[in-house]
This record gives sequence, C-alpha cells and structure tokens, in this order.
Amino acid sequence: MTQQIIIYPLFLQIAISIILMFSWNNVRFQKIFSVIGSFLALILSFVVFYFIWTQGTQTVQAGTWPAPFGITFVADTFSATLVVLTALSGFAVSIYSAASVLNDRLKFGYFPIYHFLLLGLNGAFLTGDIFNLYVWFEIIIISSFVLITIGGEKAQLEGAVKYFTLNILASVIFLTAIAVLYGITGSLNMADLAGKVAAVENRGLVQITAILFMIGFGIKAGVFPLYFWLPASYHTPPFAVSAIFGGLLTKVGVYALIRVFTLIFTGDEFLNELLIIIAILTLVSGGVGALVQNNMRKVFSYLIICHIGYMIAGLGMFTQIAIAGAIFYLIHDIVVKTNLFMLSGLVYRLKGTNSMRALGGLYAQWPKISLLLFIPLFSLVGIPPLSGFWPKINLIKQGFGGDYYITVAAIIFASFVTLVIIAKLWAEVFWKDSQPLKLKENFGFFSKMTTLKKFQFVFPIALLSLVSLYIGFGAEHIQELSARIADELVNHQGYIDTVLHATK
Amino acid sequence: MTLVDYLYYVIMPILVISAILIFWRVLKGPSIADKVIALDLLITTGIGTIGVYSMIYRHSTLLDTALILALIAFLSTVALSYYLEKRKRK
Amino acid sequence: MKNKFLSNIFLTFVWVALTGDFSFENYVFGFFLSFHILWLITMGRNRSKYFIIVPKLILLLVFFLYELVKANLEVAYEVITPKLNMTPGIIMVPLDVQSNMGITLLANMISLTPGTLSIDVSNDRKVLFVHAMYIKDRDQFIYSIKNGFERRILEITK
Amino acid sequence: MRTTIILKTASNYLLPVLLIFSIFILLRGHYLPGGGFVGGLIASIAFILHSFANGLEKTRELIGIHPGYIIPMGLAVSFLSGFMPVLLYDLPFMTGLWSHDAVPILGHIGSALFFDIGVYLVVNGVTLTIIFTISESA
Amino acid sequence: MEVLLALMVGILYAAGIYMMLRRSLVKLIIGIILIGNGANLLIFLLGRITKGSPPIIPENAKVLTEAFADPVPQALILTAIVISFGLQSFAIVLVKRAHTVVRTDDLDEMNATDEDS
Amino acid sequence: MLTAILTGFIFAIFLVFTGKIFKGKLSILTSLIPLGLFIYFAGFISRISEGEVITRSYQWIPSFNVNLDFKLDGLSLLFTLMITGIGFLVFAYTSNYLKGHKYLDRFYGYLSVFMAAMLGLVLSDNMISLFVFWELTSISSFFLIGFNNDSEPSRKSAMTALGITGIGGLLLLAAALLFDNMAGTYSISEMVSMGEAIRGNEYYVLGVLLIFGAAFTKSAQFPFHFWLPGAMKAPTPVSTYLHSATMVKAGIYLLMRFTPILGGENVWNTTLIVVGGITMLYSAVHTIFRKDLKGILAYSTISALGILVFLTGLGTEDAFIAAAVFIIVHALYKATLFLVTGIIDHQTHTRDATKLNGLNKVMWPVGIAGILGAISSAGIPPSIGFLGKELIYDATTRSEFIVIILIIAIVLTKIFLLHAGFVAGIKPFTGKLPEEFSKVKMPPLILWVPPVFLAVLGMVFGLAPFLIDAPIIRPVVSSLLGGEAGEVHLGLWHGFNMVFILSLITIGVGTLLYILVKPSVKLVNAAAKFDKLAPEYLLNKFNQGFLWVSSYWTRFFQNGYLRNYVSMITLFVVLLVGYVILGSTHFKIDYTALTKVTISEIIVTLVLIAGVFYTVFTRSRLAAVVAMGVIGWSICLIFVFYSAPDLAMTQFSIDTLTVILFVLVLYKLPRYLKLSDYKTRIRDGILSSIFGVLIAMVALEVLSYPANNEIGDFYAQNAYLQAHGKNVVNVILVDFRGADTMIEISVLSIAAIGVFGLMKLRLKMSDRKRYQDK
Amino acid sequence: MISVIVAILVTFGALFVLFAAIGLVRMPDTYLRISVTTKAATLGVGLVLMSAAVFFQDSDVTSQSFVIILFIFLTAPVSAHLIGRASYFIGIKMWDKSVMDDLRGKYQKNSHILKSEVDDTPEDNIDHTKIKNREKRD
Ligand code: NA
Ligand code: NA
Repeated sequence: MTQQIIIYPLFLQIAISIILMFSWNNVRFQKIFSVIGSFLALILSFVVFYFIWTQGTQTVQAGTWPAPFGITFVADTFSATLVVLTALSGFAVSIYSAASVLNDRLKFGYFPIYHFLLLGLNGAFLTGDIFNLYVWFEIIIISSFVLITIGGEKAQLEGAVKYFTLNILASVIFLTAIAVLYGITGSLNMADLAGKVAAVENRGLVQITAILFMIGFGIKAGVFPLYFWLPASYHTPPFAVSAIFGGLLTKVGVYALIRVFTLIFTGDEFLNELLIIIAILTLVSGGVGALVQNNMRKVFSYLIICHIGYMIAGLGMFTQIAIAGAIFYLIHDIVVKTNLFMLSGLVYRLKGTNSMRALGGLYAQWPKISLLLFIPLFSLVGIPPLSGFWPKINLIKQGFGGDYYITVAAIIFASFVTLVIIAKLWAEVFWKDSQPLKLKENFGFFSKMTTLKKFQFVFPIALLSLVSLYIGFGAEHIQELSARIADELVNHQGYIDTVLHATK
Repeated sequence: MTLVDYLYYVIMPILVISAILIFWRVLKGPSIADKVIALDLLITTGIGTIGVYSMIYRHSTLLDTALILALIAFLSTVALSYYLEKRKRK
Repeated sequence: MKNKFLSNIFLTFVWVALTGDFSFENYVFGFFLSFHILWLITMGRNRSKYFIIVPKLILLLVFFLYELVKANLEVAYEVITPKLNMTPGIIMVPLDVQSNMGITLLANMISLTPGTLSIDVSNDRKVLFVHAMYIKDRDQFIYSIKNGFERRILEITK
Repeated sequence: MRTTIILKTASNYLLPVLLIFSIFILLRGHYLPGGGFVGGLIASIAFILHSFANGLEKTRELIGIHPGYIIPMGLAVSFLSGFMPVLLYDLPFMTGLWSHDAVPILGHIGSALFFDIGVYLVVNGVTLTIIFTISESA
Repeated sequence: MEVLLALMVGILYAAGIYMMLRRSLVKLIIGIILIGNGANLLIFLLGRITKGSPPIIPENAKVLTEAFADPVPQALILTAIVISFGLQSFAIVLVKRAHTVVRTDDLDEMNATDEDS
Repeated sequence: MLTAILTGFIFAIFLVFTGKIFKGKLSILTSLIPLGLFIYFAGFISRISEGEVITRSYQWIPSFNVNLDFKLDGLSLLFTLMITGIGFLVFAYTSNYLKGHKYLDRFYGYLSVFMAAMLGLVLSDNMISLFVFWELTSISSFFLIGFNNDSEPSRKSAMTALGITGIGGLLLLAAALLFDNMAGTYSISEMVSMGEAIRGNEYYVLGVLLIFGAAFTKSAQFPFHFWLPGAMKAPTPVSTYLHSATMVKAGIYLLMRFTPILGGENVWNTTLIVVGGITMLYSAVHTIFRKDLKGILAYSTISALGILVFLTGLGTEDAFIAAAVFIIVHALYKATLFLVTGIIDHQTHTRDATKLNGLNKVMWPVGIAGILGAISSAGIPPSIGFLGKELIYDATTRSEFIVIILIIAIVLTKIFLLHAGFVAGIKPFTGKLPEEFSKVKMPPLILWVPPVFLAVLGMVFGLAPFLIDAPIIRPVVSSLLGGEAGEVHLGLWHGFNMVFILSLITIGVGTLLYILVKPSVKLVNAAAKFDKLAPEYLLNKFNQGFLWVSSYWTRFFQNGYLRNYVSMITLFVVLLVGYVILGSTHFKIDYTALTKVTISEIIVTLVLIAGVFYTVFTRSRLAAVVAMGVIGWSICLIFVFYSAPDLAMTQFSIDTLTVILFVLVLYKLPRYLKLSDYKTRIRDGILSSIFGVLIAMVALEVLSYPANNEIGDFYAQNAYLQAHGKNVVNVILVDFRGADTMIEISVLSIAAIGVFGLMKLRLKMSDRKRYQDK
Repeated sequence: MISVIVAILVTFGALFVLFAAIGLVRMPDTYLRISVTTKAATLGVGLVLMSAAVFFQDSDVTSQSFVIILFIFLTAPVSAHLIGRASYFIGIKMWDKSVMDDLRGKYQKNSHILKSEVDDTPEDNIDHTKIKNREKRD
C-alpha cells in the first residue's frame, strides 16, 4: 500500500459523480450506484484510517511537486477520522436519499451533487494547503446551494437566499484572509505557514488574519453571532439534505477552525479568549433558541449551533485534554446530528408533520421505532453512558483546570437545556396522544411503503444509532483516538516535519 | 524624445482623455442605448490603450488580451441590445 | 462544394495567421482543423453559393478603405468644429442585392463609413434603412450608395 | 422571428472564426496567455452569439448533444489526465506525463494538455447549459 | 499605485457590503459581485504588483530571469474568478426563481422561514 | 458484582423482545430477579458486619480513568438491601396492581433498569460511574413518572422531575471533575484518604456546593422539593419504590458518602442542618393542607428526607446512627403506607382522605398494614419508628449547634408527621364505612401481603433491634465516619429522660392534632392562598420569564431580515478587526517602496470608483449592470497594466458573461424600489464604509511588510524545464496547482447542474401538496 | 525610421479615438452618437494596432494585430446596427433638426417585423411622433 491511498477517497467520489452525471435520467441506476459507491467509500475510508493509524501521518504531493510548492494532501489521524465519519454519514444518507428524495429531484442531479458534496468534504479534510482548502470549501457550498434549492418552493427558496448570501460572505472573508496571509508570508502550504506565521513580527497583522479566518470559518461553523443562515434554512430542504448538512456541513467549519488554530495561529492569548467568548455565547444562544422552537428540524438546527459551542470551547481552552474533548464531541456530533435529521424525516413520514405541537402518539403506535429513535435522541443529550456524555468530561475537566468557570457554567447550561428540550420532544412527539391530523391526500405515509422502502428509511437510522452506541459504550476507543488526534494537533511539529520533509 | 516617451507622455494622455469623455457619456446616458454605445466605445478605446501599453513595455503578450476584448465586447453589446428590444415587448 | 473548399482555405489562413507559424505542418493542421469545424457547422445544410472574385474583392476593399478614411475625416471635422452643420435623418435605400452575404456586407460597409449607419433591413429585403448625417438630396444619396458599395458587392456576389 | 439578417449572417461567419480561435487560445495556453478556460469561454460565446442570431433551437441542432453531457465528458478528460500517472506509474495525482519528442505546433504533448482540454470542455458545457437553460425559461 | 489599489479594494468592499444590506434581491447580487471583485483585487494587490512584466518565459529563454510579476496570486485569482462566476450565475438564477415563487423583490418579505412554526 | 448490577439492564433488554411473555400471568416471575439479588446481597451481611469492605474493579475507559469500581461497605449494603428487598415486594405487588395493563412489560423494563441503576449508584466507588448510574436513575424515573403518558399532568411532572434531577446530575458531573482536579482521582475511597487535603483545597467550597446541588435536587430538599409531589402522578408502585424508598435517598446517600471527605467544616454541616431543617419542617406542615393520600405521603417523604439531611448535618456519631436507623424506619413505614394507599386507590378509585373511612370492614388485612405503618411513622412503641425517633431526638439534643431551635424544629416536624401518618394509615380504616365503599372488594393476596409484611417487619425490628444494629447499622456508621464505629446497641427503652419527654409530647400533641384537624377542602384552599410564595410557583414564573427572554433573544438575532444578519456579521468583523488595528499595530506606509503612479492608472482608478458609486446609487437596474461592466473592465485594465494578461482575459470574459446572464433574467425582475429609509441608508453607509476602510488599512499594513516570492520563483524556474510550459500562470493552473483547477471546474459543473435544476424542475402539483412542508 | 512610422500611425489612431470620444459627447442624439463612434474608433484602434505591428516587427504580433483589426471590422458595424435598431424600437427620438424619418410606421411593435411600406394597422406601429418624448427608465 502506498501513500497515495489517502487521496483515493477523493478519486472515488469524483468518479462516482462523473458517472452519475452521465446517467442523468436513469434514476434507478443512480440510486443503486450511489449506494454501492458510498459503501465502497466507507470501506475505503476504513482502509485509509487503518493505514494512518498504523503508519502515522501521510502526505501526497500533487504533481510530485515538493512542499511548499505543490499542493499537499495530508492525512493525519484527525483527517482520517473525519474521512471515516464522512463516509459513514454519507453511506447512511445515500440509502436514506434513495428512499426519501422525490424522483423528480433525483432526475435533476441530486445524486451527482450529493457525491460532489462528499468529495468536497473529503477534500477539505485531506488538504494541507490553505488555498486548496478554500477551493474545497467552494465545492462544498455550491453543492449545498444546489441541494438546498433543488425543486424548491417558497420556504426552501427563502431559506436558500439567506443560506446563499451568508455563505458567500463567509467565502469572501475566507478569501480575504488568504490574501492577507499570502501577503505577509508568501506561502499557502499550511505546514509551511505554521513556521512563517510564527516568524512574522507584526503580531497585530497576524491577529487580524486569524480573526478573518475565525469569522470566515465561524460563519460556516455556525457560531455566535454568525449563525443566522443555519436556522433560516436547515429545516427547508428534503430531509436527506438536512441530514448531511446537519451532520457534516457545520463540522467542516469546525474542522477548519481547529486545523488553522492548532497549526498556524497558536499561542495567542487574545485569540483563545475570543474563541472562548464565542463558544460561551454560542452555547447559550443555540440553547435558548432551541428551547422556543416547535418544528423538530428547527429544534435540531438550534441544537447544532448550541453544540458547536462545545467544540469551540475545547479549541479555545487549547490544551491537549480540551482539544481531545472537542474532537470527541465532533465525532459524536457528526453521527448523531445526521441521524437526528433522518429521524425527523422518518417522523414526518410516520405522521405527516414535524410540528411538535401537532405530533403525538408515536410511542403507542410504533414502539420499536420509538425505541430506536430513543438512541440518537438521548445520545444527543448525553445521558451517560451514551455518546454525548464522554467529551464533556474532557471539557469540564479542562474548564476547571484552566479556571474557565463561565465556560463550565455554559457547558452545563447547554447540556441542561438539551436535556430539557429532548425530554420535551419525547413527551410531545412520542408520549402525547396522537393528534387528529388533516390527512393530505396521497401522502407517502410510512405505513403505506413497501418493505424495501421501509428498510431504506430505518436501516440508516439504525446503523448510525449503532455507531452512537459504539461511541458511547466503546468510549475508550474514541477517547484514545481523540487523545491521539489532540496530541498530534497540539504538538504540531510532527505534522510540519512530515509535510515539509516529505520527499517525492 | 524617444518613441516610448512619446507614447507615454503624448499618446496615453490622449487616450485617457478620450476615456474620460466616453465615461462621462456612460454616466450621463441619457438613454440606456447611449450607455451601451459608450461602454462599447470604452472597450474599443481600451484595446487601443493596451496596444500602446504593450509598446511601452515591449511586451507583445499583452496584445492577446486586446484580442479577447475585441471579440467578447461584441457579445455584450449584442446581449444588451437584445435585452432592450425584448424588454420593450413586455 | 466550391464555397466550402474556399471557406476551408480561408480558415486555414486564419489559423496560420493566428499561430504565426507558417510551416507546412501548420498549414496541414489548420486545414484539418477548419475542415472539421466547417463540417461541424454545416452539417445537414447547403449554404447559398458565392463566388469570390479576388480582384474585385481587393478593389472593393480599397474603395472601402478610401471611403473610410474620407468619411472619418469628415466626421472629425464635424466633431471638432464648434457648430453642428448636420442634416441627419433615416433614409430608405431600395436594395438590389438579395443574398444574405451581400446585404450584410453592404449594411456593414455603410455602417463602417462614418456619417452613415445601417439601422435595419426590411423583412422582405426590399429596402435598407440608413441613418445618415448629411442628407442633402434623397436621390443623390441613394445613388451614391447604389453606385458605390452596392454595385461592387453585386459584382462579387452575383 | 426577431433576429436580423445582418446579425444572422454575421454570426454565421463569426461562429467558425470564433471556434477556431478558441482552439487556438486553448492550445497556446501553455506558452502564452490563454488556456482551456478562456478558450472554452470563447467557444461558448460563439455558440451563444449563434443562438442570439438564429434562435436557441438552431444552435441546439448545431451542437447535436445536450451541453449537459459535455460537462461530465470534460470532467472525465481532466480527471483521467490527472489520474493516469496514479494508475500507470503509481505517481502522485496530477504528475505531468510528457511525450519524449516535441510534436510540431503543439510542442511537447503532455497530460497537462489533456487536462486543459478537459477544462475547455467543461467550461463550454457549463456556460452553454447555464445560458441555454436561462434563455429557454426566460 | 498601491495606495490607489487599496482605496479601490476598500471601496469595492464597502460598496459590496452596502449593497448586500439593501432590501432588493438584485442589489444583493450586485453586492456579492462587487465584494467578490474586491477580494480578487486584494489578492492581486497583496501578492505585490509589478508593472509590465508578465510571468511568461520569453521565446528563447528557459527560465524567467528578469523581474517578473508573481504568478501565484494570478493563478489564485483566476481560480477565484471562475468560481465566483459559477456562484454568480447560480445566484442570478436563484434570485429569478425566488422572485417568481415568492413574488417579491423585497428581502424583508422573505422571512417566513425564521418565524416560529 | 458487575453481573448483579447488570442483571436489571440485561433483563430490560430481554423484555424488549420477549415482552409478551411477561405481560400476562407470568409477570409475577419478574420479582424473582430482585429477590435473587436480595439474597445475593444479604449473603454479604456477615462479612460486612465484621468490618470487611468488598471491592471489585472492572476496566471501562482507562484513558478517562473511568472504571467500574464497586465497593460494598456498610452504607452501600444498607442501600442494596433496601433496593432489592423493597424492589422484590414492589415487583410482586405490581404484577397484580397493573394486571392486564397494555404496557406492563415496558413497566417492568423501566423498573428493572431503575433498579440496576440504583444498585450501580450505591455500589460505585468511581465518581464518574456513580454519575453514570445517577443519571440512569433520573432517566428511568422520567419514564416511570411519565408512564401514563397520555395524561398531560403526568408528562409535565415527568419533565419537571427530569429537569430538576437533571441539573443536579450535571452538577454532580462537574463535582466529579472538580474533585478529580483536586484529588487527581475519581475514586471515592482514595478521596476519603485524602479528606484533609481536599478540605484544605481552594476549590473545596465549590466542590461542596456542587455536591449539595446534586444531592438537594435528587433528594427533594427545599426549595427543589416540588418535583416530588408532582412525581406522584406515577403509578403507586413507582411512588413506593422510587419516590420514598430508593431514588430520593440517592441524594442522602451522596451526602453520606461524602461526609468523611467533606464533613466537619462549617460550610458542610451548617448548610445541611439549615436546609434539612427547613425542608423537614416546611413539608411536615404542608401535609396538613393536603387531602390526596399520595400528596400527604409525598410531603411527609420530603420531610423525612429533610430529617436525614439534618442528621447528616449534625455530623456526630449519634446522628449517624439515628440517620441509619431512620433510613430503615422510613423505608419500611413509607413503603407500607404507599402500598396501602395504592390498594385503596386500586379498589375504591379515590385517594381523597376526606372521603375515606372505615375501610377495614372490607379490607381488614390492609387496615392492619395501614395502622401498623402509621404507628411506626408516629414513633409509637414498640415499632422501630419509636426507636428511630428516640435516636433522632437524642442526637439533636446533644448537638453542638443552637440546640433549642433544632429541638423545636424536629419536634414540630415529628408532630406533623405523626398526623400525616395517622391520616394516611389510620383514618381510611376507622370510623364509619361510607355507603359508596360498601361494595368494595377484598384485594387479592398478592396486593396486601407486601404491605403487611413490611409493616410487621417494622414491628419485628422494633422488638428485636439486635437483628439490625450490629449487622447493618454499625457498618453504615463506619462508612459515614470513614473509619471504625463504636459498638451500636439499640433498645426500645432508654430510660426516662429528656428524649422520652419529647417523645411523649410528640405523641400527645400529634394525636390531639389528629383528633382536632382532619383533612378538608377548606384546608387545601387555605394553603392555596400561599401558592404564589411557593418555590414551585416562583420557578414556574422564572421558567416563563426565561422562555420569554429566550424567545426575545432568539427573535432579536434571528429576526428574519437578511440585511440584519449581514450587518451583524459585518459589525462583528469591524469590531474585532478595528479593535486589533487600533490596539496593536502602528499604521505606517513606506511610500518609497510603492510603484510609481501614472496618469492612466489614476484615471482607471477614478473610473472604477465612479463606476462603483454609479452602481450603488443608480435607480436603474440596467444602468447598474452597465456600470458593473465598467468596473469589471477597469479591473481588467489594471490586470493588463500590472502584468496579468491571463487574468485580464478571464476577468473580461466572465464580466461579459455575467452581463449576458443579467440581461437574460433582468426583465423578469421588478424594478428597483426605494425601500430603505434615509436613516437606514446612512447607518448602513457608515457601517460599510468603516468596513471598507479597515480592509484598505489592513492591505496597506501588509504592503509595508517585505514580500516573499519564494514560491513564485520556484515556479518561474521550473515552469519550462520541468513542466514544459512558458506561461507560468497557466502552468500553475494545469500543473503546479492543477488540483485547484480540477476542483474549480467541478464547482462550475455543479453550478450548471444547479441552474438547470432550479429553472427546469417544477415539482408536480400533487407532489407539492404531499410534501408541503419540505 | 520605424519609430517615425509608428509615431505617425499611433498619433492618427489616438486622434481618431479622441474624435470619436468628443463626438460621443457632442452629438445630439443616440443615432448620431452611434454613427460617429463606430467608425472613428474602429479606424483609430486599427491604426494603433498597425503601429504596434510595425513596432514589434514580429510575424506573431503582425498576425495578431491583423486578427484584432479584422474582428473589430467584422463586429463593430453589426453592433452598431443592433443598437441603432433597438434604439429606434424602444422609441428613442431623433434630433429635432433631423430632416427625414423613413422608418416611421414600419416597425411592428409586437412581431418585431420591419415592413418596407407603412403598415395600415397604426396601433401596432412604432411611430415616434406619437410617443411622448420621455426617457423610458428602467
Ligand atoms: Na484555475
Ligand atoms: Na465596436
């Protein structure tokens, strides 16, 4: 096995996209091919992960041009982990899409673009070049624009306009940051930048650059006060789209924040404090926002924001433990948030609405499904030993260790609010009596589906629930992984050496 | 006075003044057609400017840009007049 | 057949001129390239015939350049003198040329010569509407066009 | 219906000129300003112009296939030219492969050229898809 | 010249944001385009500008020896321009669709998705 | 031991798949599980009473230092016996109580999970695993309280309970991590050995507060007590098991567990005495004003929990003995009374104390249980309740604090509790049987045996205290002291002393009170007047206020107006960047390093600026598009001037295409309207200008920094020699940084597909209806 | 010698461009502005490019200049025609000292057909005398 394997996930996704583009009108083929492709991607991602886990950080220099001159692709444990998670969510949502997305939408390029999105995500995780990262970000946002607007009616388009504008703004700020960064260092390779930025005497300029990155990525990550696009739009597209967005899109912003602030802009008190403040406000804002929503997907949207706060807090505290907490949370969050939006879609198909007020009686009618849905819901809450619980240990511990009392309070507040919200959701949606609903004619109710379709709805949720359970009960493995990632991030010299001394 | 100086201090200013005059028309209009014409002429002037510039810096590659300009400017004029007529039809 | 061949040659020259490489290979390459492009764009159609009579074409060109410079000077004079002494208007010029190419060539040449501008050709191809800066006498204006550009164009495209 | 003879004729002689010019721009890109991107744009501009003059349907007939299919073709060409070194020699993605001897006009033939051709096709397909789609629904 | 360019960049950014703050959909797009141009120009400026010497190796040379403009920012901008073209075309169509469906040009009327439901 | 704990979980999972079997007649068999566990734990009594401590350790998450460390000492043994013992009776009782219930299997599932969690909680020696089980008790109690989930109050109570205990749980987690910071371990045993150091730590007070937060919420101490009466919405077995005997005592357990670590300091003891004192008295008084039997029992439970906190706070060995005994006392009589109440409810369908009388005529065995329970509750000899009360009074009178106040408080509490016990245990069975209950049937054996058994046990322990003192009580006290306790000998007769007098007063006054004051609607209404002062009301108000603030905050930021979002983000950029610029950099421009300006460039600049202003201020869209053309063209010229022909070409082509695109859709769009008012425009103008100025300043600042062209140089050197191209920019695009371009064309492709879909895809009318809110 | 030729050519070129610019400013109506600019600038730019060809003395540059001039000559009159036509169509009035308007009444508003005779259905005609002289603003 050669180092090249680390960018095979990119090759695979792009090949899938191209082939799907050729088979424009053949929806059936697209469905099957996408699922098979996603499954291959999943296997491949495990291979890559195993490779990195056993062999350490690997690089590929595109075009054989040495760093920092060519574009570097780097897979360290962090990247490899995210590649696995992307493939996992991607596989689940691919199956889910095949069942839940309307054929009309599938005829207009849903699947190719879905795979382009996955390509973009993988690329963003694997690149070691800041401008290349920008380009990957662009592929992600343009795919997400298309997915969020496809077949859109009023609400979807209204949401899309906001989503579009604010994400473009983020890109512009990101690009501005790159301009400044190139202006002061003359480099684009992130490992190279680490050294060059450290050597810049004008720290003010470095801070400004860092702030621009923080804001550019912050918008994408959905932190306070930059998250507005998220609650405005995430509840509007098809559920499969929300699922992949909810699971991965904001996370790529978080990834970028973590990468940049552990590699390039390190050791700046001001920036770390800023991150902490942002994290606190994000935790609070997202929490209170979720508290007052009624639509399930809106609740989850605000919870996405809220929980981003944990990761940013971990980054802001900037110790090995705290970052391990952030990483652990990231891993958990990708799986569970993807699952929650698929869950919303399932609930929608069961009862024909997502309004918590109008829902009810799920537990009485579908006890087994309810039990299944219990897992992602309460994993989110972090009812121990489910997955959301463990990373908080790292975070709170470091919070006390570093005297970040307000942060600890905010973390506790956010956890509490999440608990209350999910309990409320459970009470309203699952416990409450079934409400009389105005039945829409021909509504594609779950109960009327074929067994295969039912399976396609339930299997992805079950799969990710299983993964959540694994994260919770096998927390030892995840913690070991997070700790290793955090260690690689904090002691970034290894990364830099691997990239810059990598020979052809 | 060398040729380059001549180009630099005499010809360029002439072109620049032309550009200002044309730009004035772009702003003033009064009709949208006037703006389109002015824009078209502005680009043509730009082609001239690039020609002179390439001589000043002895870099013939800059002429490539002029080539593209000449070709493409046409299309925007076509599009704009297409629009003018089509809008009327509504 | 013939005109296709000619266009082909023409495009080959354009190619060679563009690349600035006057070697034999480049001629061959350009020939094949333009052959394919022509093949591509004329698929399933047979375009109107036209003959290019080279000397006449050159004459037309020279005449046109002469008109161009002359009229440019006229306009320049008009522009830089303080008073505007124009008698503009839109005038209808009956057409004898009927081919697409001919009409287009005529209209464009009229447009390119300063002081006149082809506004449009009527849909029945009977008349060309020309905007002119100096219309002193309708008939004389029409004659000058018919006897100038149109006659020469007709000679080439008939 | 609303197009003029003059524009129609002009576009008919401009189309081949522009197309050949676009390929010229594409091929010289490695040595002088130009390249697949601008080349592709010029090609699509040629077709757009044609569609302005002759109507969309005529241009569609001329091109033969839906421009939507040109996009994946271009992507495939570019991707494969970057992927070949991986496949054949296990060299990193995008490593340039070059012919031993220079050929006339084009100089060295290399994977970079095919890459640029892919770009040319994609840009062409994309621009035409966008413009045609909009014109149709406009 | 750098000062002038910086001025231009500043004005493009300011104008872009100002237009994005308007309530009209069309102005929103214009704002996006303006600010995008600003960003490209900024890369250009911050990559340092050099007059009259494009990074093209002369006919009979094998390397660039004389002073030449840094090709890197140029390549970056090219990529950025092309990407923004894709985004802009999409934006224009999105606005058209949004306008047809929502039947307003006033962004202030597009706030249903933020209301409680 | 791990197996013992996990049994409950495994059984619950087992039930998911085999639920049907245990729904029907076989449901009684489920009680074999707690019974088996009881026997298992009872087997440890002798070893524990000899001072042995049994520990088991299982690795779980070593990298967190989170292990399943179990420790069975006196304290945990007491609890495990209670949990499994009472659990056994409740399981059995339920099999009839909920006979034929549709979801009986689920009920057993929750109950098993709860039991397992509770066992884990009291056996854990690792704070994190303690927390894990703690949360599991909360969540399983959520499901049990909300078991009747079609009723709104039931759901609400479940939520309240989960909310209050949930926040407590999080505080416990925080405590665990704080203690880890202080002690470097999660192991409670190790912390006990480091007690001194912890008490001297600067975070000691914070740690105490966190533990208090957890304990007080779980054990329903004032002012967090109100979730407990609400939790009585649950079926009676749940109230019996969770809310009197076991879960609510988890808080007490926690306090006791930490007594050897944290106790002995003023913060600890005084707070416990005050909070416990207030709680016991407040809720004891409250019982007078209730008429629902379960309500009365709930408040008397809170009061009892208050007493336990109070005793823990006293912190003396006597107090610990009293507490240990009282735990048993309370578990026995309160479980009895709850089960009795359950039977009454089950048979008569009411729990209204004002209506219930003379039931011993129709269900005499239940009456016996009730009366015996009431006696124990009242502390009348020879019940063990008497013993407990004596010990409490004894410990109180010997406390070092302001004795007289404490004595008054505890005696008053006991008087009211006596009244409550009588109302719950005696009143329903005495007096005249009302007509409506004359047809009430005798409950089946399986319902009345458990309460009778418990009531009798209360008497047996009272008469034969040696059964528990040395084997059970003494080890508990040892645990609380964190060392060896002295001999413990319990006996009914302690001589005629102060304590005995207090006992007499209690029984006398209490009985008198019972005779004089009977539960009535009037009293309930009288109490209702004070509802607005009750913590529950205040918390509800706070909740509403908080929701209002949340909703205001959310609407303030997420107000639906895109322009507000943009300005918020811009403002954020401006503030941060401005702050840094003003704060730390010195603004300087090195003019000598700048390129010379020529007239043509100035003109281009001016044209561009004029174009921008025109674009911004024109009222015609088409003019704006034309002006944008001018802007693009100016930029293109700049690119030409500064050696970027490729850029110029591309910029120009793209601008042209954009113009075409605009033109194609423009006439479908409405005209510009002047939408914003003057003020808004000024404000936006200022904001965006500052933004622009900052960007320009940053740019100039960067330019005064030396450039580094290392990468560009490399490309220039290698473009021809290695990449066979002379246009370096193009070589970068297709070779050096070809990967960028590959992605870039993908972006374009996606955009094209997007445009295509956006314009062409119209969902069918029917689909649109079907998927309305998608 | 070459310098002199270059200087002369470029001077004339620049001057023609200048004249066009002045004309654009001075001319009283849209049609006259179109008339003036198309040619002056075309000739002007043509001369400038010719001077460049002379200046560089390089077959590449010469052919390039030639192609640019060719393109300008091919496209300029067509765009002039299109704008002129559109201007008339949208009702831009001629200078009031104009002596004749043969187009009056011959354009059909809805079908965009241009007849050689005055049409007898006047409501569909474009007749500037009937339109108020008000700028249609967009
Ligand atoms: Na590029
Ligand atoms: Na022109």
